[in-house]
Amino acid sequence: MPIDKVTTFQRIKNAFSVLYGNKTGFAGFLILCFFLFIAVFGPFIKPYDIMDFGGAEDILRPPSFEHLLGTDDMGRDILGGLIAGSRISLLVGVMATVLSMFLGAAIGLGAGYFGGFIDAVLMRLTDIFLVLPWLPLVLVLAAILGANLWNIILVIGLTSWAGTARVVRAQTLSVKERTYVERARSLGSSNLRVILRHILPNVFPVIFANTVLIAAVAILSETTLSFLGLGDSLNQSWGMMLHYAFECGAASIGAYWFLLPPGICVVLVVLGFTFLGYALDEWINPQIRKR
Amino acid sequence: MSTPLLEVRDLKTHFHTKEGIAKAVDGISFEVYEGASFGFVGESGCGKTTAALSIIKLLPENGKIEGGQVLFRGEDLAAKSDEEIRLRRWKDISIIFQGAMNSLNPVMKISKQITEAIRLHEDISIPESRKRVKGLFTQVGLNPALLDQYPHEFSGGMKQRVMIALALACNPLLVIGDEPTTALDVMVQAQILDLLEDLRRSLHLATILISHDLSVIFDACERLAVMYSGKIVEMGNSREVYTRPAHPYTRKLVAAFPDLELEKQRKTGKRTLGKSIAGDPPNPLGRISGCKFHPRCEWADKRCSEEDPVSMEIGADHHVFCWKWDKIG
Amino acid sequence: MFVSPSFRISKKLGLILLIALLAVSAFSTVLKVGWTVEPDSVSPFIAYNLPAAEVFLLLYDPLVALNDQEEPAGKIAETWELSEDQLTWTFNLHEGIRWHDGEPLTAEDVKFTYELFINTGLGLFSGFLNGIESIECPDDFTVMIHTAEPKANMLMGNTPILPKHIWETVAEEDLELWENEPAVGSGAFAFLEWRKGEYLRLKANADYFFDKPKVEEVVFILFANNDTLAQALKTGEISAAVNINPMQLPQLSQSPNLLAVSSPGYGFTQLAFNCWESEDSKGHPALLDKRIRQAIDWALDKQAILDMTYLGQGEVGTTLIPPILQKWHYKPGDSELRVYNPEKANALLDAAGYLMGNRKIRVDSQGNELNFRLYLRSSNTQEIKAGQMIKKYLQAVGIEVSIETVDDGLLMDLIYADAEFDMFIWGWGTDVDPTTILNVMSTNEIFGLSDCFYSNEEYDRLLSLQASQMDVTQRQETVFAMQRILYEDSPYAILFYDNEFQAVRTDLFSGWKRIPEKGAFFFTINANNYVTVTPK
Amino acid sequence: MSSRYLGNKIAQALITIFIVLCINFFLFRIMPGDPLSMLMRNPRASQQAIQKAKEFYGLDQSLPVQFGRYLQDLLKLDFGVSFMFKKPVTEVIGGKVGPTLLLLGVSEIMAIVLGIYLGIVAASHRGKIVDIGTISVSLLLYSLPTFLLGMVLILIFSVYWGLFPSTGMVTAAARYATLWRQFLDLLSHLFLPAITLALTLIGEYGMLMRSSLLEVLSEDFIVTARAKGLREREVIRKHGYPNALLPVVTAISINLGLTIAGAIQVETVFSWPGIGRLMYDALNNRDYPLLQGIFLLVCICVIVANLFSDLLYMVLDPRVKS
Repeated sequence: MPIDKVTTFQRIKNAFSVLYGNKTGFAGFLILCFFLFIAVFGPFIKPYDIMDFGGAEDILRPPSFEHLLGTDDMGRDILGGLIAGSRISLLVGVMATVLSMFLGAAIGLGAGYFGGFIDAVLMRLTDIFLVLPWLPLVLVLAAILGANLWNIILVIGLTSWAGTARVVRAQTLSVKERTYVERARSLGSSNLRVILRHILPNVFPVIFANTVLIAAVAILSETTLSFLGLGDSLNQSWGMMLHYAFECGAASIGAYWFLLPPGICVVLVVLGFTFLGYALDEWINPQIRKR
Repeated sequence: MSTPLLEVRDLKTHFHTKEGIAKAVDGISFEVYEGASFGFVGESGCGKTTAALSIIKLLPENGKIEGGQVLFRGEDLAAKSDEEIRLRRWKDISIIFQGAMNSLNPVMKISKQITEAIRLHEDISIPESRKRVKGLFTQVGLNPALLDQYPHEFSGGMKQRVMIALALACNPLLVIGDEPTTALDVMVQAQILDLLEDLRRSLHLATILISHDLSVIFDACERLAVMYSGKIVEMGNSREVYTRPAHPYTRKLVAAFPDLELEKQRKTGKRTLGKSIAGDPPNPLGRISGCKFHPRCEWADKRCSEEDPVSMEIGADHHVFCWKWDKIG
Repeated sequence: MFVSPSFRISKKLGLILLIALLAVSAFSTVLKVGWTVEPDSVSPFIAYNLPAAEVFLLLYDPLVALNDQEEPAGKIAETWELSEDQLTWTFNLHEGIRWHDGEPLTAEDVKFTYELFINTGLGLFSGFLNGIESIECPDDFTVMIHTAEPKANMLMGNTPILPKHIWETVAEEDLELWENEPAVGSGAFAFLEWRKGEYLRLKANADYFFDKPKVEEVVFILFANNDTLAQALKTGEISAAVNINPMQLPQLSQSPNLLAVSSPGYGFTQLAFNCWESEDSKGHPALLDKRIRQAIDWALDKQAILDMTYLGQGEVGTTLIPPILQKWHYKPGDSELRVYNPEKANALLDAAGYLMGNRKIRVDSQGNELNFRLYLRSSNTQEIKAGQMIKKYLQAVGIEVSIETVDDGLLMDLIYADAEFDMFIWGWGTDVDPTTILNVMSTNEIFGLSDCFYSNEEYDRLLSLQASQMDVTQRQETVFAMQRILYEDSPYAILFYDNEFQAVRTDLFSGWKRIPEKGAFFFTINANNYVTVTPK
Repeated sequence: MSSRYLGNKIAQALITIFIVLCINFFLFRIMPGDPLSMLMRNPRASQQAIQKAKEFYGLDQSLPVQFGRYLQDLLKLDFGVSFMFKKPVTEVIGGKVGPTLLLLGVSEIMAIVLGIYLGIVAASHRGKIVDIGTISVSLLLYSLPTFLLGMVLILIFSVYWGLFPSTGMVTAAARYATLWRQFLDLLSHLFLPAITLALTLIGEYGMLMRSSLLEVLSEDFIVTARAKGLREREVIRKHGYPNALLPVVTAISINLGLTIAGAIQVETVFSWPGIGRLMYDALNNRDYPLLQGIFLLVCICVIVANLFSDLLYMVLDPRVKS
């Protein structure tokens, strides 16, 4: 999913750039700011304790004045759960993205800069990761590592870097040929120094633009994993809320207030990242769009 | 001179973009005579291609002819419906695009691309149309055996010859060459220009060539128009304009080719890069009053920035649009 | 303008509706039962789960079955008598019973089956046959069973009688890999088809010797979750459902065509502690102190946990045998009973030498903290909920709990292979006879069935005593005493006896009966509902 | 020249498959828990029985030996015996391939036809309300987790309106008066899962076709075609589509990996008896041989699909041959 989706992203983005200009980017920015604000100040807005179970009479209450979005299957306030869940979902999204970006950038830079055998091996690896069906791989990895938050981050990060690596490699190849890089190399700067001082700053915009798009994918991935029961049951992300909603049969008993809010949050955040990603892309590096 | 085949009067073509209206062609007039060659020259973005495409209304969706007439053998093409124009395209007026790039459909055989045009306008059978294509191939110096190749199997020069063959497919009266030699190397460029010239003479074609390269136009066209920001700034006989450039812009263009010995260039195969002209070409959306060139013109005065210059005849078939042409040393 | 598109849409909807209607109009002489867990096998030597036991009740017959009142009633054995010394049982078999493949059922089959179970010790049923010394068949329809001691549960086991002519072809050491498909039995239903992960089809045994089923087929359909299960019941795609989600019970009860019941189940859910007193134990040593275990029991508000996990449908747990087994369930007296009381828990923990430390976690004199690993099965939402609540309650008394969710298989490994746990939650199902469940706690079962590695000599002694007590009152005393020991030692904190949630369609079938009176329709002590239920 | 291209692609695919084989084997060996405990439910199983089972499943050998045997068996198309079903893996998988192919096939076809159609409509109304609507819906579908879409559809079509069954592929163990009824039954069960999967794909294919067509329509040869005097419709049909479809064709084959992710979710939500659900069950039961078999099958399918798309590209695009 991450890999294929990135190209799809690119296409959707192109379409959007034609239509909406930077208004969508701004909208995405606002959406993300909203959720970021909630994630950071959540405890102040609405204190929430995942352990704060209600009594039997509190289970799955429809929305009311007391509980604006109703209660879940353990009598907890859903609005509070959403707010607390924003922290987990965003954390997973951001951390997995950072890991993915780090891997993708390192492999892309390495392959592009050193070329030859290293390039061949790294790109072969990248191709394999591009080809491997994503969800089966993630399911297996998550099962091996065990379901907790950090493992989920690890798994998503480990499986979503290939697209970035390719883009970064291509960019590195073009930057490498520039005269000042040539000069720095001929002056005997160490490889690491050349990469960090001369190449990375030029490749960075590409990495950065990709980052935001991967974040959307990471959040979708976390949601899917959680839903399939490979999530961290003790850290209630939106995906876990959906999982529990599914498990308790919220759909068939008509408890829409348990099912829809976390779903809508996921959709909004993914949209937010997509919008922002496209706008950043346009702003940082217009020629990426032409790719 | 004979009667004009094409007479364009005060043509205005505007592009409607989300940033505003771009007056790509802002009231130009010129004539092209039967069997004669005419050239447009100017920096990219000056509107020369738009001017040419406006003739057969081949404009992008947001482009529209806002005014003026395009009289082709006395008929006003600008006033005709899209459908009427469509039937006239290629049959009367065809275009040679920059064939070396992407003007041929990459997944269609060459023969198909040409017969498609022929059979669109003439009621002839496939074998007959193929026969015609073979003839055209010979005419443009291509081996007819290559008929069923795909475009990517051709070199740039060959593709350009294909484009010419395609342009001639329906025996048009007027052929427009939009940068037909750009992106080709100089040797091939010369061959193509020679081919065009030969064909023009033998088939009694009228041609309009468009190029940003002054040397190409001077060399290949009897008459020319220099365009700047949607307007013609100088027009006339090529030799006349070359020897006595009047508009400051033309002067700079000419001066940018200090070594304008075209023959020598051809022989050596070397291209002398012209000096670039100081300043940026104007923003097509900008609303410059008066002479469009005045912000870049060292001789401009108050009048230049307020009043549109009018056409001034300064020689036999030599017009200039400049208030100060005679003040410049 | 608005009329035509909406008209078109409604026409389309109509068509779709028609398709849907046509689709669900299946033959109602097929009894379709939805479940969410399927048998682990149809071989009685491999299967250990409850759905398998249910299927065995349909496929096979025991010598003696239980009637709706939990009393032994003849099945393969028409009559039986016990010798004066209470050591020899003589069963007189029905004549003319045939296996599903047409072969006659004889005393040799019974002897063969019992001996195979006894010799291999495999499966759910072999435990019931403990104490049998020898079996003889004086004629084709008489079986004599000799026991060393009187055998109290001789008639209670529902042990399926298997066809010798089939099973004798399987080498004993291959039994654990031999899947017994298609299973050949003598029961009211014969094996038809099993698509694992989808459904298990049984067809009525037309030559059945006893009451013939009124339906043509019974099909057990596996549902991936409770949700779709309930929906299928509502649409009539299935006629009965077991393992319903308690959340859906109120809604299902409202439907006029449905009869939904919440009835006491034959089982319990427990919080188990690692009680293994061995060098090799990887459990937390503090849990070897029964005061700590009791303190944990005091600290839990089980009613709240039951409310949250099963909407209060069930009963708060105390002892090992569920109250539905009225004869055997021991109800702790008021003086013994531990009801949610954090102060008592705190006092006990203090007494055990664990005082409240800086981090609000209790520590002993060496500074060892009271923190326990709690394993939960990721597949069981109810247990995860319970685990989270337990964490909260224990936190309140200064015990830290770190929860890990694992899949069923991993938990089995952690428990049975390595004793690598402090606490975990799961549950047991029980038989009508108490022996099996009591046996789980015996010292013999360490590295057998015992999941908490509990050992108590007195308990072990009473276990073998009760097995031979033919007098119900005496046996009851012993069984009570055993439960008292367990309650005192609390190797398990039994959380609750959760109810069975089942629902059936009354518009498609009639003749549903609850077994026993307040019990459920299926997964009861016998298979009578499958036989008596009549299509409308 | 083209055979070299082909050879190169096939070699790459083979290398990838080999690496997948290695990953496949070793990854599953480091999964936690002992597969035997799932295999032998009997906690009192004798040492002999355990030994016997180990031998039967080849678990008694060292890893390299197991790997060697694994490769050898694969060549004989022997994927081992499923722990869960205790049947050959090929047989187990074989029984589930049909439903998945049906689901994937129907939804892919729906998605391709509708997606491409939508893409064309959007592209030809560029910037208009139809276009904006298409893009917005596509983006929304993209942002919606597949399983959530499935649940919402169940909520609407099964729970509230009761129009379609929400589970299984057929009414379980139903008997039908006519073949036609059986077909209708299948159809009504197929409807929701196929729509769910198709919806997630339609947006992507639509966007793909739209941007591809727009890109092609901005190419010079389209201007040439117009200049020749072709009608706008003909321009798009004769010169637009053949070129615009190229990247779409590739993307659809490469997309298979993604579609499989969708299928796992859809099959879980709708209890569709296919490979996706089987994989999920196998995972929960730590059925290594089965998991390996499925994983390998899926990987090979994706790799072959990629190879196929390369070949198809070769056929469709004359430029690739040289």
